[in-house]
Amino acid sequence: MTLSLVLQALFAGVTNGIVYALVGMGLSAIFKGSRVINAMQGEFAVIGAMTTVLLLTKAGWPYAAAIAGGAIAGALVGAFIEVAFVRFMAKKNASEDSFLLLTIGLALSLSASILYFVGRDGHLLPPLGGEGVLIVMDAVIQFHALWLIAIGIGATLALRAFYHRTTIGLSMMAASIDADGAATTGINVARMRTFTFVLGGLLGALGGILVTPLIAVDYQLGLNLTLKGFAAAVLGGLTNPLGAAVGGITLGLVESLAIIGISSSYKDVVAFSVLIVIMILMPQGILGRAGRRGG
Amino acid sequence: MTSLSAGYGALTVLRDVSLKVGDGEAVALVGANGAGKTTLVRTVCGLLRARGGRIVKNGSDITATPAHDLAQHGLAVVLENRRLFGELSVRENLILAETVGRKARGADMRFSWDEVTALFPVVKERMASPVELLSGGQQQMVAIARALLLQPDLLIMDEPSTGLAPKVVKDILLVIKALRERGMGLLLIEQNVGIASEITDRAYVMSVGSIVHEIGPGEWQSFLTDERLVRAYLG
Amino acid sequence: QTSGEAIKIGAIVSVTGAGAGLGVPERNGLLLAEKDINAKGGIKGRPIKIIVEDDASNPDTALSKANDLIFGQKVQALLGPSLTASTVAVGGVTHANKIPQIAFTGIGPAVERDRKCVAHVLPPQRLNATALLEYAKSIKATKIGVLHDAGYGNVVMAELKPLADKYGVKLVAVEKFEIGATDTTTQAAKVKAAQPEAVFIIATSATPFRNVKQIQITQPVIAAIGSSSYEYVNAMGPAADNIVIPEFVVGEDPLPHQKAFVELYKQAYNSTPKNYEAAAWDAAHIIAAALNKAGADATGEKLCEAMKAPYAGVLANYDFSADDMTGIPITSFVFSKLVGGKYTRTPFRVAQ
Amino acid sequence: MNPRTLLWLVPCLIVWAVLPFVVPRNIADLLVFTGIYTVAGLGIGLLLGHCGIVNLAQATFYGLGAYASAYCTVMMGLPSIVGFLAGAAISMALAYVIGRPILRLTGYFLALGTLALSAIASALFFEWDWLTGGTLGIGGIPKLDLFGFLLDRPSRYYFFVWIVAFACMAVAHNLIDSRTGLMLRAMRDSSTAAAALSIDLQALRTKVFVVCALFGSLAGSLFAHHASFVSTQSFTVDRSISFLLIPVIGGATSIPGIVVGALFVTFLPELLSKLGDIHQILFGLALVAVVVLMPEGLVGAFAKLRTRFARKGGSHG
Amino acid sequence: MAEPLLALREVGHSFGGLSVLRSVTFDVPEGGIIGLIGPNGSGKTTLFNIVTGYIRPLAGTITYRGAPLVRETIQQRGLQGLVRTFQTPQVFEQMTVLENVMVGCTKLTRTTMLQDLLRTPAARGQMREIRARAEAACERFGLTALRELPAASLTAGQRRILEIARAVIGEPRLLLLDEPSSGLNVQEIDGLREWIVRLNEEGITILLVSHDMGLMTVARTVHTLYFGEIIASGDMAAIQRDPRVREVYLGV
Ligand SMILES: Nc1ncnc2c1ncn2[C@@H]1O[C@H](COP(=O)(O)OP(=O)(O)OP(=O)(O)O)[C@@H](O)[C@H]1O
Ligand SMILES: Nc1ncnc2c1ncn2[C@@H]1O[C@H](COP(=O)(O)OP(=O)(O)OP(=O)(O)O)[C@@H](O)[C@H]1O
Ligand SMILES: [Mg+2]
Ligand SMILES: [Mg+2]
Repeated sequence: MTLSLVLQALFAGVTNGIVYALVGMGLSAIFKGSRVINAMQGEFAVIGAMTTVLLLTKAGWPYAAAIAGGAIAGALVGAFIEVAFVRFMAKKNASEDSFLLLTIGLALSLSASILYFVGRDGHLLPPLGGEGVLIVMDAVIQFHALWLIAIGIGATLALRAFYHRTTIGLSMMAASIDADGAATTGINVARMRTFTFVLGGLLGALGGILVTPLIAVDYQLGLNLTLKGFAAAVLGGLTNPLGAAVGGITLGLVESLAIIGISSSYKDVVAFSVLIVIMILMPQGILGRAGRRGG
Repeated sequence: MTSLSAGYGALTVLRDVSLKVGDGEAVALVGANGAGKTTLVRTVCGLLRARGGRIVKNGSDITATPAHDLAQHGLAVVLENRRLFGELSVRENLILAETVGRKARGADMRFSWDEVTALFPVVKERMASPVELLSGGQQQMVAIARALLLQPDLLIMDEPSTGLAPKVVKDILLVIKALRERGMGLLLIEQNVGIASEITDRAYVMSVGSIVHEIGPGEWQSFLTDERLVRAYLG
Repeated sequence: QTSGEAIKIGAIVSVTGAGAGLGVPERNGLLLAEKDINAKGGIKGRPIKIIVEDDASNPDTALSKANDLIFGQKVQALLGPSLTASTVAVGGVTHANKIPQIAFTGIGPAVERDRKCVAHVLPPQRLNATALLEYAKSIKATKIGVLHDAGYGNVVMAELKPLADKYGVKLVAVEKFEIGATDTTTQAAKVKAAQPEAVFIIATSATPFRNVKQIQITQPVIAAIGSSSYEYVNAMGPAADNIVIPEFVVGEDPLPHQKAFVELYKQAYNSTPKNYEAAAWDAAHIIAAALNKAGADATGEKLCEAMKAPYAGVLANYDFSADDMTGIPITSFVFSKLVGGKYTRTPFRVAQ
Repeated sequence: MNPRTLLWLVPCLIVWAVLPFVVPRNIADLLVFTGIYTVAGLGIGLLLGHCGIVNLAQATFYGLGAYASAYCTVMMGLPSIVGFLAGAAISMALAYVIGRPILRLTGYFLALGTLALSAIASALFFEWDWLTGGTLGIGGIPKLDLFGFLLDRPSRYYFFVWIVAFACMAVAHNLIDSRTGLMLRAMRDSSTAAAALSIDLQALRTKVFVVCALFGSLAGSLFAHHASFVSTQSFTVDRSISFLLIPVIGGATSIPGIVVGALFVTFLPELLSKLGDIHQILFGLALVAVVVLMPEGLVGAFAKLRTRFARKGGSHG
Repeated sequence: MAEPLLALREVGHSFGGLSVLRSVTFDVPEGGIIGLIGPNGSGKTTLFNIVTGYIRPLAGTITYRGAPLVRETIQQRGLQGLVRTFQTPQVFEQMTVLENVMVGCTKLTRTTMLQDLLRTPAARGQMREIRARAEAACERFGLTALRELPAASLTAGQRRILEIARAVIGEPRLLLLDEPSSGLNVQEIDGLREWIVRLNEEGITILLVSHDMGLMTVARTVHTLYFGEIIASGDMAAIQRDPRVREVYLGV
């Protein structure tokens, strides 16, 4: 095992980790603001990326405008899902399981719709910062991956500030923690939930757009991203976007180090075993906090 | 509020309840367990839809006003079980209320941040810790502080003395008295008639979903000493 | 110009799910063939009807669909399915009930050898592995790195390993990744670190191709037939250059016996066909030929016997008279190379 | 048994008994799958509805059962019953060993734990192809032979599968209705209070997890003998997710709900596939429709409708 | 003097720098009613959590029936007769009131999982016994009318009573009541006091936390916690006269 191989594994691990983190952050944002585990978070990424691809190639929009279009598409879909389904179900006091089923159903139909209407081709977007690569001791990392890492870190910090520094962020959390308490404190609970889904959709779509220069998007990408994002979010503590970032990078690194350290055949076995061990050692997630025990 | 009725599912809990709290007046609502007091509070503050009747505040009909708009009408409530945002810090809990209060009243704040936090020194000490880590009584104080920061002219409290040490109850009574002097109205739901009688002028007695007795101004003493009445309505 | 009751042929393909990349082109090929056969007078004047069902890439569903087609719709023969596992599953029913079947897969595990009436119109993995090695031999690469996925790749790999010795090839690095992996850079880096003379990629996705280029592996890349469709090439982006694929149909530059099919396909679908379209087309024609020989009402063993003959198809020169009914010779392979995202046919062919 | 129960039970039994003979073979085939999925779904339903545990690892136990049956019969030539028993034993042992540590987690952490388990198992099924046949699978699994009566077609196997399913339902029902069931539900509603009442949460969860694994493995063995073929595709994470749908769709706390859920996931795709390539979109939308319109599951919605009718009837009469 | 049922010696605890309990030492004699009062946040609930095993104390020892409690889990302590209620009532919301009470006495019987799965006569018999006991308890605590309601629809006061009924049915030796009176009205508190006395007469030792001085008079000895330290002990009358208690707690 050479040093450059280790370095390459680290690069790959961090890059993938940021991808998982971006999806995980969206998932944790939605969970934070609505207590819904969004099984279609990966689909937001696909929607964002696909819209950008189509706007860029079919409609001929400039890249920046297409990116904005993709992000808005994600946000709109998020808003639509809240207004059309979640709100209605929340009124009926639907259980957590049924929200999970809702998002699974939406994920299935969205991915099938993309297969049906857009086709099964994989698509790529041009990388930010050009096709260039950075070579460190024979290990290669694309400029775009560096951008991705920077943006990922920026987004994590921004999200954290948003939740704890802005009233609207606080209100979004409050509304999900105790709806009655929030309503009597003058917070419009339903609107906060819509904002939450808009935010989740936006984050998901941006994440999707950002990874598409590295990973070709196609109709099946969503589920894969959702699973990894879910692992990242839960590993980090679920209600903490910063945790999702840490969780994502941990997962990415464990995966790529398992490949060079053990064997690529057992990559998933090793990565998921490590995941289980981490959770058993830290049952609240890496950055999670234990609540008050007892009475 | 006139001939209000409400309930859960197939169950009708409130039947034709009418009561009135005057401007700056303090009124108590007492009654046995399960009489429907909490249900009444939830209906008034918009968490439960009224099935009949009207709720009017300062001349405007707020029967159908959603809960989150009631702060604009100067109504604040301390719910049973406090309903705080457990994972948020004490400060964040309070900031949320203050923002809404500021929006409702503009510069003309009745209760400033400093004033309210000074009322509960313990709360001030634990500003940064998540509310769920506080003890039951400490949380109750945060809940009251949060309601005050909404700048209400009518405060509804559902069993605020629950879990509070006698000294704190006394302190709160003092606070409420002070607030009343500044013109705030109060609807107090309280099991402990002793406490209720101390700070309210009038009271309604509720039993199985209806008002069964009214205690007029100055009648508290006679009510409390009348063993028969107390037993009939509260026992 | 056909008349009479239609001859019903069932088909199971994966139109949705993970195998959609195979099933959709196969369905196109089947429907085109149906039109073609009927336009040419059907089977002794009677039209054929191909009933196409989607198994959603799931062997359990394939099994239910087979039951439906065979017992519900009473088809005379079955075409498909698209995936090996489904083929094995469906084979259980067709074998037990003596229904002739032509699978769009290569022959798989040992049980299939007992199934005397299941023909295969795509090469078995052993043949795919041989084709890869033949090309490696032609460029004199003896140290080979392999990057393969856990599904398709695993199966080819199982055949490749024993063959490598015979070809005097050393597999210096064999790296695996899971189906649908979004990143295989680390595996690619391990292959690179082993300093191979050529790299085999056996996968059904574009990801490894992109990753190999990203970490700047400059050695020749040879891909197995599984990644030879246009959608992967699109998803490879700029990485789709200089990759060599042993396959059968290069639509841009077809062999003489393939021209007619390619033209017809282009007219019908406004796109260029590749291997799976051709395989399905061949399958439909093979069954038509057998019916023509054995009689339009022939079923079961009789029809099966009629299938056991050589057949010169678009994809390959099949010979089904062999016992296991996979009759593709290695000489039918052509080797294409991606140049600027387009397939070009290389002059190399394997000599007999 | 009171006469009113008999009144609807007898017709139900008659319908059940003649059904496989009157429907076409492919429907009988789907009915067999419904039975198999009911068995697998029962386990998840117990965990979800009565312990509040999301189990995303059922495909693992399903796979273990299936592979045990396949390996014992095809590779070792042993009688089928050995496969059933071996699958059950291995699954329960694994559930116990893995369950002890994993079940210390709660909520979504546990869901992720089981998901990880499923991912690990599915990777190992791929990897250990000497045992599982890998992607190509193991074919040629013999049909069950019951004292000389060969269950070689769906209409025969149907009875066997459903008798097993009914037995499992009875067992699950017993469990729910027992002291253990009481403790399970207490634990689901408030683990803090349950602990104070001396309920050993960890042990209880592990036990139910083991029962769930047993059901999963039984279903897997049944599946292997029905399809005659097993391969990794049938035991992936996707399958775990689709198993989870069964109790959620039907209503996790009710046993008939599991059957309804199983019917839903076996028959609906079949019906929808007649509508062409959009069938997967429609299936997703059908799931959405079910939860949006009936958040308490199909059976819950039905019960609600019945009480509403009953009340209407009452006010008239 | 006989050995105390529960003895706390120098028990101390802190949460990340916040010291909550400091060398708390007192005894709970068998058959007694001991009261615990103190301002909000003085550590009463934390003490309950420590005794019942939810929290491991950072210092000090707890002896129960002569043996130290160290590693025993919450469940094991429960089986030894330590039963508590919660400051915020914890009822099993989706279960009926009767079922809630039934859960309280599951620990008195033993069935194996296999017996339950197969519904053996033994399992059925035990279920019947549990139900009968629970029905009797409902009767006794006046919950019979509410029996079939889901606990989620109970009022605050009803939950309180349900919680007590559920605790008592498990035959505790030491019953720890955390503010059982909050949410109850004067009459109900009187009823509660009668129950406490009666339960005590039946041999249950009681450790009571309450802010209701009226109820507190049932306690023979009352300890006052202030910032995690016991500042005064004695009977209620003495405590009410204690100047420090008056200042920091009673506020007169
Ligand atoms: N969510 C609910 N669903 C159904 N019934 C309910 C619900 N909440 C309360 N009830 C019923 O409504 C009636 C009145 O309850 P309410 O909470 O208003 O009483 P309360 O006077 O506040 O009692 P307490 O003094 O104990 O708090 C009770 O009989 C109770 O069982
Ligand atoms: N898990 C925890 N993390 C941090 N601080 C905690 C935790 N649990 C309790 N505390 C703190 O410990 C102190 C004692 O809490 P406790 O609940 O024991 O008080 P109490 O005496 O029961 O008060 P009350 O009468 O209000 O119920 C409080 O200041 C509380 O904030
Ligand atoms: Mg109340
Ligand atoms: Mg306390």
